[in-house]
Amino acid sequence: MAIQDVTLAGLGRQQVLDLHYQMVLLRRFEEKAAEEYTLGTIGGFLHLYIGQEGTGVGAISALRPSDYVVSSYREHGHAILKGIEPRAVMAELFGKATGCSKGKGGSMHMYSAEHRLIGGQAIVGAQLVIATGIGFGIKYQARPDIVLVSFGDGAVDEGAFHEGLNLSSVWKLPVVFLCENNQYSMGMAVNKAWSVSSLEPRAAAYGMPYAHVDGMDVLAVHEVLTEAAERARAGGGPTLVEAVTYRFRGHSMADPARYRTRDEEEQWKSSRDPIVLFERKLREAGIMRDEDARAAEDRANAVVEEAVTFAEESPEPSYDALFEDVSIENAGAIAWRDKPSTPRD
Amino acid sequence: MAIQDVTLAGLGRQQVLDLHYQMVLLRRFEEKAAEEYTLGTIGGFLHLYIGQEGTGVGAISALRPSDYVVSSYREHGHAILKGIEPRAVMAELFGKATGCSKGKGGSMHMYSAEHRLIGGQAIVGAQLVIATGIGFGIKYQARPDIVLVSFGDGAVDEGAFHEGLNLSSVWKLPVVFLCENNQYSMGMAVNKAWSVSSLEPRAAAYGMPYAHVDGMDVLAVHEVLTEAAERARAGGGPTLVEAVTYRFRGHSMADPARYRTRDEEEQWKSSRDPIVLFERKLREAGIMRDEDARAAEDRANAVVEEAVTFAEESPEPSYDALFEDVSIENAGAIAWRDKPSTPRD
Amino acid sequence: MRTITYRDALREAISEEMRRDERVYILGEDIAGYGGTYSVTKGLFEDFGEKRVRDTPLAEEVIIGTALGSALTGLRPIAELMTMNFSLLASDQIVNSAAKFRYMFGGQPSLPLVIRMPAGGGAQRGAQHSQTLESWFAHVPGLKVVMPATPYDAKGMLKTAIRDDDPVLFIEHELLYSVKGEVPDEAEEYTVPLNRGIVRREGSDISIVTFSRMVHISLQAAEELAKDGIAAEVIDIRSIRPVDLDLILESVRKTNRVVIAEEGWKYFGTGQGLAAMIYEHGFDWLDAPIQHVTGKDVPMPYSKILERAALPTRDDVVAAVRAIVPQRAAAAAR
Amino acid sequence: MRTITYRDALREAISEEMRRDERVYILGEDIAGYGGTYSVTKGLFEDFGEKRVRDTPLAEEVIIGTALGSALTGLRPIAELMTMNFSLLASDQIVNSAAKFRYMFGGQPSLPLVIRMPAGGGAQRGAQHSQTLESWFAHVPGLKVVMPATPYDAKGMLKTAIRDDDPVLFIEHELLYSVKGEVPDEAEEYTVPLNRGIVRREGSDISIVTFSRMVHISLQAAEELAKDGIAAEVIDIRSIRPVDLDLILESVRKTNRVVIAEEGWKYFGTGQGLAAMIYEHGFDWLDAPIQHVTGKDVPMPYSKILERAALPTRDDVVAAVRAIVPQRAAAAAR
Ligand SMILES: Cc1ncc(C[n+]2csc(CCOP(=O)(O)OP(=O)(O)O)c2C)c(N)n1
Ligand SMILES: Cc1ncc(C[n+]2csc(CCOP(=O)(O)OP(=O)(O)O)c2C)c(N)n1
Ligand SMILES: [Mg+2]
Ligand SMILES: [Mg+2]
Repeated sequence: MAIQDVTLAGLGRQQVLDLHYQMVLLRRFEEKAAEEYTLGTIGGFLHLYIGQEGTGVGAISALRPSDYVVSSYREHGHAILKGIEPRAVMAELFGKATGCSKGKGGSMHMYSAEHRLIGGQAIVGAQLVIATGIGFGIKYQARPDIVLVSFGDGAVDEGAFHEGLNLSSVWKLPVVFLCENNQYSMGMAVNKAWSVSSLEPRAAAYGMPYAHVDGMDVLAVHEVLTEAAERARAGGGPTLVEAVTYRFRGHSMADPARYRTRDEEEQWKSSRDPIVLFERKLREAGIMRDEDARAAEDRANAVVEEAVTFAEESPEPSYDALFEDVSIENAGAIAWRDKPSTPRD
Repeated sequence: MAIQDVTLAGLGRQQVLDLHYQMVLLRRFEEKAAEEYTLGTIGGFLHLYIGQEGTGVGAISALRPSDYVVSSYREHGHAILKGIEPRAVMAELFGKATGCSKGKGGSMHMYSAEHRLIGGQAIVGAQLVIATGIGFGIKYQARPDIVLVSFGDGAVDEGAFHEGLNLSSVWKLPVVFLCENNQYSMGMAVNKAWSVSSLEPRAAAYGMPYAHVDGMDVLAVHEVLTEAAERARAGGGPTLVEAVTYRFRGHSMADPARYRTRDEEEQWKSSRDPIVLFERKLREAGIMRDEDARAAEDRANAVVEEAVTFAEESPEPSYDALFEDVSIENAGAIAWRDKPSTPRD
Repeated sequence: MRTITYRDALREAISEEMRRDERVYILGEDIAGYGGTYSVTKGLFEDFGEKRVRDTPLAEEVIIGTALGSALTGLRPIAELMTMNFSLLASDQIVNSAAKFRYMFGGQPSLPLVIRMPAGGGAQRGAQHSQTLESWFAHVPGLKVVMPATPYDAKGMLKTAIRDDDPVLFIEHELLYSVKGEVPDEAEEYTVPLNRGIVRREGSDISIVTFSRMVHISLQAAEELAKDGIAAEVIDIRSIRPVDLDLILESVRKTNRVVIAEEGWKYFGTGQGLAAMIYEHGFDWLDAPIQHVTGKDVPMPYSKILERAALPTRDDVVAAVRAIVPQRAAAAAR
Repeated sequence: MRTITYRDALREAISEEMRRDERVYILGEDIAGYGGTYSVTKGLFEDFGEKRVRDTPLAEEVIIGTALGSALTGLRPIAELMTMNFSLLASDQIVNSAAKFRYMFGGQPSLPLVIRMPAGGGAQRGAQHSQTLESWFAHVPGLKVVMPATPYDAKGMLKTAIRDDDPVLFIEHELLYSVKGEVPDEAEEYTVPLNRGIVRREGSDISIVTFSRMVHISLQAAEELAKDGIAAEVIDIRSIRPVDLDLILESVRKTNRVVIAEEGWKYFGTGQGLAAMIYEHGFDWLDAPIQHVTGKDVPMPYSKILERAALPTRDDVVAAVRAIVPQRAAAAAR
C-alpha cells in the first residue's frame, strides 16, 4: 500500500496529516501567545488550549464550514480551526484594530460571522443556551447546518446546562454538546463538583444520546463527532459528547495550579500528549515520515511568526472605535435631536 | 380486631383519621378561599391546592415539627399542615395584620419561623436552592432535622433544579425534594416541557435515590416520605420523590384552563379524588364510620368558618407597617443622622 | 381610527410583523396553548402555527438564550417573559450577552431581538411580582428600553422594535392591558420611533415628566391642577434608553419647573437619572428643585391598603406640583 | 497601626469573625483549594477546615441560595461571587429572596448574609468581566450595599457586615486588592459602620463625592488641583445604600460645588442617583451644576488604549472640577 492511499478513520493521508498540522499549529500558537503575554503585549486573561488540541481538532474537523461553533473563553483553537486567520486571532490578542473582533474582544471574545464562530463567551455556561438558540434558528430555517458547542466540565454545574440540554432535546435541535472535560474548572476537581462520575446519566436525564471519548485521541474524537453531527443533521436531535482531556497549563496565565500536583501534570504531559500520541500512531501506520513532522512544525512556526509580526505591525484601534458598535446607530443613552448621533460620554 | 387497633401503613387509627381530617380541612379551606376571592375579600393571585391534598398531607405527616418545609406559591396547605393556625393563614389571605406574614405576604408568601415553614416562594424554582441552603445549615449545625421542599413539575425546568439537586447530592444534605407533578405548569403539559417521561433519570443524573408515588394515595405518599426522611436524617443524603397528582382547579383563580379538556378534569375528579379514595379505603378497612366522616367535615367546616370570622374581624395593617421590616433598623436608602430612622419615601 | 385595548394593539403589532416577515417568531411561557398570561398572544398560535409560536419550558435563561442564538442565525425573535420580575433569571443573557455582542465582537453581529414583559404593581401580587426594574437595563449600554403608555404607542413601538437591529426591552404594565385608546385602522401602516417622547398635554406652569402607567395618573393630576388654574405639561418619555432629553428640556425652558413621576423605587432609579440629566443640561432654567413622585422605598406589600399606600397616586403628583408652582397661577384662577 | 494590603485586610476580617463566631462560614468558587481568585481567602481552608470553608460547584444561583437558606437556620454565611459580573446569575436570589424575605414574611426572618464580590475594570478583561453594577442593587430596598476603598475600611466594614442581620452586598474592586493602607494592630478590635461616609481630604472649593477605587484617583486629582490653589474636599461615601447624605450636604454647604466621580456607567447609575439626592436636599447651596465623571457609556473594550479611554482618570476629575470652580481661587494661588 502506497503511503498516499492509507486511510485512518475514513480519512485520507492528507486529511490525517492536516489534523496533525492543525494540532501542531494550535500548540505553537498558544506557546507563542504565552510568551507574548509574559512580554506584556497581550493583556487581560489568557486561557491556553495546550493539551486539549486533540479534542478541538478532532471535533471541528468533523464539521462543515457552514456549521456553527460556540465556545468559551478558551477558544483560540476553535477560532483558528473554524477558519479565522491565525493572524487575526493574534491581532485580537494584541488588541489591534485588525483583530477578528477589532481589538475589542480580546482573548475571551473571538468572533467571526463569516466563519460562523460564535465567539468566546466569558460567562461560564452561557454558550449552552445560546447554542440552543442557534440550533433553533437552523431548524426554523430548515438549513442543513448544525451547531457544535464546546464547554468545560465546570459549565456543567450551571443552570444553563440544564435549561439548554432540556430544550434542545424537547425540540430536537441540531446541537452537538461537547464537554471538554479537562477535569478541573479553575481549581475545583470535577469529582468534587459533580454528583456523578461521568455525564452518561446526565445525557439520559435529557433523553439524549451520549458518547464518551478519549479527548487525547484526535481520530476517536473525529469519529464520535462525525456520528453526532450526522445525527443532528439528519434531524435526530442533540447528542452529549464527553471528551476526557487535560489542560497542560494552569487555568489561565495567572494560575500556579496549587490544587493539583506537578506529578499528575507530568503524567499527563509525558504519556497523554495528544500530539505525541498521534505522531506515534501515524509513524506506526507508516503515514508520517520525519520530513512530514518537520514540515508541519516549520509551517506552524512560520504561520505563528507571521501572525505575531502582523499583530505587532497592525494599528491600534482609533479613539473613535470606542464609541462604535454599541448599537446599530450608536444612539447612546440620550437621543439628541441636533447633535451627532455619537455622544461622547 | 377492634376498630381502635387497626393500623394502616404503620399508623394507628387515630393517626389515620387525622390524615383524613387534614385532607378535608385543606379542601374546605381552599373552597372557602375561592369563595372569598370571588367576593373580593382576597386579592392578588390565588393558587388552590384542591386535588393535591393527598400529597401534602402524606408528605408533611411524615415529618417532625422541627423539620423545615419550603414551598411555592401553592402553599396554603403546607402552611396549615406545618402547624400555622388556619385563621392566621386566612387572615394572611385577607391581608390582615394578624396574618402569618402580617398581611404583607398574601397567598403566595405564608411563613412561620416558629413552625419552620419557610414560606411561599413566588419565583418558580427558587425554593430548590433555598432548601439546599437549609439542608446545609442543618448539617453544619449537626441538627437532627431535615428539610422537605415541595415544587411543581414546571420548577423542574429551571436551572435552580439542577444547581440545587447537584449541590445537595455532592454535599449529601438532608433534603427531600418532592416534585408535586400535577402534570401542568400553567398551561404547559409536562410532556411538552420535559425531555423525559419521569424524573427517574433526572434523579440518576445526580446520583440520587428516586421514588415514584401516586400522589392521590395519602398513605403511599406518607410511606415514601417516611423512608426518604429517614434516609436524610440518617445522613444518607437527599432523595427525589415524584408524586403524580392533579390540580382540580385552574392554575390560579384567573385560569379558565383552556389547555386541557373538561373531560380530562372530570376523569380525575370522579375517579382519583384523594379524599374520596382514602375514605373508601378507610371504610373498606373498617376504620371509618359515617360518623367519623361527618365529624371530620363538621370540624373542618367549623375551623374554616372560624378562620374567616377571625380574618374578617382582624384589623388592617397600620400605615406604619408599610415602612417596617424592610431591614433590621429600617434604615432606608439615606442614613439621616438627625432624623427618625424610618424615612417615609 | 379605532378604539382598541393596549393588549389588542400589541397583538396586532406582532401579528402584522409576523405576516410581513417570515423571520419573526414568538416564544415564551404559555404564549401558545394558554394564549399568554395577559392574553396578548391569544389566537396567534391558531394563526401562525407551532413553528412560529413557541411555548417553552419554564426556564427564563434558555428562553432569552434561544431568542439571542436564533437572532444570530438571522431570525427576529420576540421573547415574552411572563413578568419583568423573572427577567432577573435571564439578566445574564440580557446584560452579558445581548447588550455586549455587537460591541465586543467588533460590530459583527446584529441582535434583532425583542424582549416583551409586563412590569409594575397594583394588583396585590406581592413583593416578588410587582417590580418595575427598567432602570437596571437602561443603565446598560447596548440595550434599548421602552415603556409605551397607550395602545397607539404599544402597537407602533412594538412594530419598530421588531424591525430594530438591536436588543429592545419592551416593558408593558400589567394594569395597562385593558386600557383603551385610538389606533389607526388596520389598513393604515404606522410605526412609532424608539427614541422620541411625546407631549401628552400642553401647559406652561410645570413639566410633569413620566412614562408607562404613570402617564395616565399624571394626566388625571393635570386635570385636577387645571381646576386651580395650574397648566401642567405632561411629557410621556416612552423610551428610557435612549431618552428624548431635548423634548424634556424644551418643556423645561418654558415651565422652569419639573415633577418626575414614576411607579418604581426612588433611589438609583429611572427618575433620579432623569432628574440628573435635566439638572445637567437645564440647570439654569430651573426655578425650583425638581420634585419626584415615586413608589415607596419598600418591597411591595400584599395588603390592599398597604399596596395603595406604596404606589404613587394622582394626589401625590398634584401635591408635588403644588409644592413648587408659585401660588400666583392658582390665585389668579380663583 | 500596621500597613497591610486591602486583600489581607479582608482576610483578617473573615478570619477574626470566624474565630469569634462559630456560625460564620464562607463559601464560593475556588475559595478553598485555589485560595480565592484574588487570594483573599488564602490559608483559611488550612485554618478552619472543610466544614467552614466550602468550595462550591460553578453555580452562582445555588451559591447564594445556599447562603440564604443557611442564614435562615441561624448561620452567618459569607458568600464569595468570583466577580460581580456573575452576580447576574444570582440576581434573582439577591433581589427576589434576600431583599424581600424580612419584609414579605412580616419581619420574621433575619438574613445575616454577606455577599462579597470584586467589580470594576482596568485589567483588560473585556466587556463581560469589567462591570460595576452597584446601582442595580442599591436601587432595591432590603439590601445594603457597600464599597470600601481602603484596607482600614475593608476590614472594619466587612466585620460589621458579618455582624449585620441584613443581606449586605460587599463590593470590592479588582484593582484595590494590592493597595496598602494603615490598619490597627491585630489585637485592636475595631469596626466601621455601614452607613457612614468619610472625608478623605478637607477642602473648601469643591466637594468631590466618590467611592471605591475612584477615591484614590480623586485624591490624586485633589493633589493636582492643590497646585493651582484649588482646595478639594474628597468624600468617600463608602456605603451606597444607605448613603450618608448628611456628610455630603455638610460639605456642599461649605463648597457649594460638587463633582461626582465613579467608575461605572453614567446613565441611571449611582452617580446620577447621588446627584439627584444632592439637588433634592441641597439645591439652594449649589452655585453650579454638579459635574459628573464616569466611565464611558460603552461595554468595556479589551484593547488597552481603548480601555484606558473608557475609564475615568485623574485628569477627568481635574477637568470636571475646573469646569465649575471659579478661576479666582486658581488665580490667587498663582
Ligand atoms: C458564570 C461564571 N462564573 C465564574 C466564572 C469564573 N471562571 C472562569 S473560567 C472558570 C472555570 C471553568 O471551568 P470549565 O468549565 O471546566 O472550563 P475550563 O476552563 O476547564 O476549560 C471559572 C470559575 C465565569 N467566568 N463565569
Ligand atoms: C421564574 C418564574 N417564572 C414564571 C413564573 C410564572 N408562573 C407562576 S406559577 C407557574 C407554573 C408553575 O408550574 P409548576 O411548577 O408545575 O407548579 P404548579 O403551579 O403546577 O403547582 C408559572 C409559569 C414564576 N412565578 N416564576
Ligand atoms: Mg475544566
Ligand atoms: Mg404543575
